[in-house]
Amino acid sequence: MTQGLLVLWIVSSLAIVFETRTYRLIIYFSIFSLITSVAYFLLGSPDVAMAEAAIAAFASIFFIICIEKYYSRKENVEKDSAKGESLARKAVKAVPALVLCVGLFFLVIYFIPGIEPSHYLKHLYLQRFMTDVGGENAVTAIYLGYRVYDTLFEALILVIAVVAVTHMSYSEKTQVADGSHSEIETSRVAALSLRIICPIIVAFGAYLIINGHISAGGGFQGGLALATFFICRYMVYDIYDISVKNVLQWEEFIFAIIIVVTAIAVFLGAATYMPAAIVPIYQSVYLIIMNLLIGLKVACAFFVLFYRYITIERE
Amino acid sequence: MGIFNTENLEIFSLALFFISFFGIITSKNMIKSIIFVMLIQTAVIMFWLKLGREDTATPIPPIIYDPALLDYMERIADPLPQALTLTAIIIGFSVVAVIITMFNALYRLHGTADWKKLEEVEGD
Amino acid sequence: MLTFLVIVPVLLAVLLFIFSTNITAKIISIVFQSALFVASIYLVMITRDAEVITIVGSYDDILGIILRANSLSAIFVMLTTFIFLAVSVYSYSYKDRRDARTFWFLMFVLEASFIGLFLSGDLFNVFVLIEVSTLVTVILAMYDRKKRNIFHGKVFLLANVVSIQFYLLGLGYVYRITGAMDMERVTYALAGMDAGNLLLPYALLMTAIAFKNTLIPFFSWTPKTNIYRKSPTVVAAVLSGLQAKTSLYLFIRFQEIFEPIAAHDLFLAIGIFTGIFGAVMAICQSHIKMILAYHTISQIGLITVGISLGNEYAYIGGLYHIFSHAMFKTTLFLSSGIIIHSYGTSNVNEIRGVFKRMPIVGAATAAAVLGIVGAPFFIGSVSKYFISSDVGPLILAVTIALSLGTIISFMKFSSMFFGQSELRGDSPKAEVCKSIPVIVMGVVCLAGGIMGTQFIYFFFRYSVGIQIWSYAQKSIIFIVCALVGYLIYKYVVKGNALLSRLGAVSFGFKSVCASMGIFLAALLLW
Amino acid sequence: MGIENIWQLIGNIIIGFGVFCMIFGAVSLFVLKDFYPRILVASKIDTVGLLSFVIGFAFRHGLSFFTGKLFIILIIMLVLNPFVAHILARSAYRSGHELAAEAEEGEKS
Repeated sequence: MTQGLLVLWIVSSLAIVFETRTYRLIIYFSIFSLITSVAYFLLGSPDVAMAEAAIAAFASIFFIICIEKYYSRKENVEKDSAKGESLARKAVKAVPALVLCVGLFFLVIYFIPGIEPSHYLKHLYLQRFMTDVGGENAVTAIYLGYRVYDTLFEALILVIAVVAVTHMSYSEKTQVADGSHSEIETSRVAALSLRIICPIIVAFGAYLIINGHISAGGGFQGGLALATFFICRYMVYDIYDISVKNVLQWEEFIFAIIIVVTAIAVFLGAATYMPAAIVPIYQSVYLIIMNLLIGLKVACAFFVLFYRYITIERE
Repeated sequence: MGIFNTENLEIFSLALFFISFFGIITSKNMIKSIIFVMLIQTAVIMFWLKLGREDTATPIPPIIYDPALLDYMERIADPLPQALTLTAIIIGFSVVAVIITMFNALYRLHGTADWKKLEEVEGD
Repeated sequence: MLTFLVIVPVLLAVLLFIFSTNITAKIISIVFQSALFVASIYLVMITRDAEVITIVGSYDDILGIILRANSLSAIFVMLTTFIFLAVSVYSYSYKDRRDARTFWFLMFVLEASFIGLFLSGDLFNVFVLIEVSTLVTVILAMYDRKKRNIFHGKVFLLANVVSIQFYLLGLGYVYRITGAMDMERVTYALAGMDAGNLLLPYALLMTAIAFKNTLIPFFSWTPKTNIYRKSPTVVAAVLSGLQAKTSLYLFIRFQEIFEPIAAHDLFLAIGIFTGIFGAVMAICQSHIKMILAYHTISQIGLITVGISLGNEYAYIGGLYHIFSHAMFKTTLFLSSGIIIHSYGTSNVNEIRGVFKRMPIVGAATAAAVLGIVGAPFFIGSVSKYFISSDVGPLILAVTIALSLGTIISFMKFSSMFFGQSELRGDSPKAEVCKSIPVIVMGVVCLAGGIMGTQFIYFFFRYSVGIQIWSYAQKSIIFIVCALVGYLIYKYVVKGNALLSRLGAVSFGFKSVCASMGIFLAALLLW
Repeated sequence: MGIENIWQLIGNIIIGFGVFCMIFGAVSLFVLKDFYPRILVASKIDTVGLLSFVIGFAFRHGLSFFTGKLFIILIIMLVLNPFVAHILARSAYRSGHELAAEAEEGEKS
């Protein structure tokens, strides 16, 4: 099965290269991401697989929201400039790029260093993380413990992205008023089934967040699940009753708390001042709190992003 | 395990890297370029995760619920690349979200997603 | 405690965003920038004796992230905080900025990411910070809603994302062959290795770094310069003065890490090429900011030449030129902001009589211009003197050609000091808040030239002497150059239609990416 | 033939039924030309095929923690699959996609 998986992986990426219709492009992209996340799982990294699957789902949603307004279903992507060109001419045009890429590919393969990989650091991490950071998930231990400095900036970049999206997509005359309904009546079936599904989604997100330090998952993946809840809510009730500005402020506020918590717990090394007996409890409390904060922050961020794209679509 | 062994995985991810690079160089449409940028990120991440394998068998996730697992150290996947790629995925998506917004604004201004036309309009 | 130097600006940025109003944001930012500047001076003082190392968290040093401040990075941190202080004083009187909170949020984050880049000792952390600074840069460059240039911002962002993937791939190979992320460990591990194994990671990493440096052969820099034109003055000043410096710093660091196989010759050639090309393009422009932006590229070429030459004097000269370039380029951008605001136009050919209208600001600007062209007793002359002090005739010719190009391009710029202007802008006098930083930095431009050796000793702990005779020789060469440049400007450049068409040359996203691939191939085959 | 083997056999038969449904569904996806019948078939693949897979695996595995997880998946799928099919058909209808037969009639008249 796994042999076929990688071949499918490459085939779906080639399909994206040769596809010209935008909708199919996005469908191929989703297929590609699905295969990718299964492959990640087979490579022993459930955390990354989960993140990739969730991210790909969100990305496809955003893409579809974006293009739905602008492209009719039958329109070709390359209708604009490549009209009337024969296939042979297109192929001839692509030859230099093809030569460059194939040449680079073989060059890189030729120069692949032939040294045995060093696994010293991995062994050290696996032996030490339980006493140093706590928890049972080594990925979370690195993510929130050893390399929390990177994680801070990664959270920051999400904040910046959200600020940028709100800043750039803002225009005064096309603001959608808070609390307005759309004209389209929502489907009863949809509302009912989402009402059944929503609690399960929230429970799943909460499970991922709270159990992030002892099993696969964590703040980010759980936060994405929580954000899905908001999207379901939008689909059920179709109301704009939440102010984007407030959510944005909440996100920043949570981020400030994250900085303060990490500054106290990691940069100042709070554990070194504690009696040895309570350190394990303190460590798991720290991991849970961090996962919770990151989860809430990510949920807020993706909610704002989704809302922004939706309001752009409505304009 | 045939194709799914360590060396081939590396070559596959490099192949995807240059396929998407080819796509970036040749694609005429902006949405396609954005998708290829996401693909090239995926290729790099696959390459990173491949670094975590020590032998060719399917690795165990680095979740040590039982200390006895540590005896099979070489079968456990490397946690460091996983943590790093988690960071890289989120960063990549944040940037892509901003790029999608820019695409939206551009499309509203000029009504086209074609690189050539946009360069004619904007390239002064 | 280096961590807090990076984290505190971020925390303050977030708190400002949540709680403050527009006016308090300005005041708090000035106060805080001063405090940060003082802290960075303290950092410079303590790193003169020993390297300062902070391990983030109380973990073992091989497992955690390490921040390092040596004397070089401390200087860069001080430069960053100084320029940000100047910029925040400068923009105190801005009235049209409705959403100052977001603006200052982004500025603080940008500053934090720059400081983090200079202090970082971890290769993956460098990646994260590069991404932060790139994203913030793009958003700031498109900050003004009315006249932003989304297309070029998007090209810039996409090209940067593609280039950073090369970095990550190379970093993967580094991790595979050394099993470490920390710069010093990697350096140590790579030192004993076979050159053939290092080539691929080196080529991949340097492709990304050279792209950030706008060094890639041909035209990767055009989107960047196109961003400058429509971005706010303050942002353009910071980008040109500091953004280029972070990538140059990374360039120096990576050449050190990969010392066994560093391709100095290739980068020497590329530096020469970039320098000359940037100068030619600068000559072709007529927009003030575009002249300055292209000029930055030619200066980066010069600095790369100095660093890659491999002799000690040129190296020190290159480092000093980074400092001096940050000084005069920021001054020029800020003062051009004042001038554009005062005259209401940005076309150099229309602005005349700056000295008469704003004597003090005009003098400071003139000091910066004299510094940039390398006039005697100004800051640029010292660094150019060191770069060309101990080199063969070819490099000497190149440096002379470069300063000739600089002089020609600034003939156009400096013609606006004199003469009579028909334009009457809305506010004829420069505001105080805006002129203070310009004047201070103009003074630094003069002081850095007169006391060049003392500055170099203070910064790099490296005592060098300037020989009066050869300095005088260089001064004579400069004067000859100035005369020749004036003649060329008067009879060749002025009103040349071909040149202005050349100046409009611009290259798209796809060719930028393709040039990245070609550069990678060139590095591999070198 | 022990009791476990019988469970295994029943599980295999149910899984075989699921495979049958999926293959025929996939074939008819290509055979049918119109959009709405395709949605019908696709939802059949999702619901019947997948559900019989899950139930078959539950039989094969016997009563354990694993089966509990399978049943949660089963419940979620039971709610979600018809919902997805419904949304697809509804939005196609709302955006003006007509049935092929109706469209032909409209052209005739």
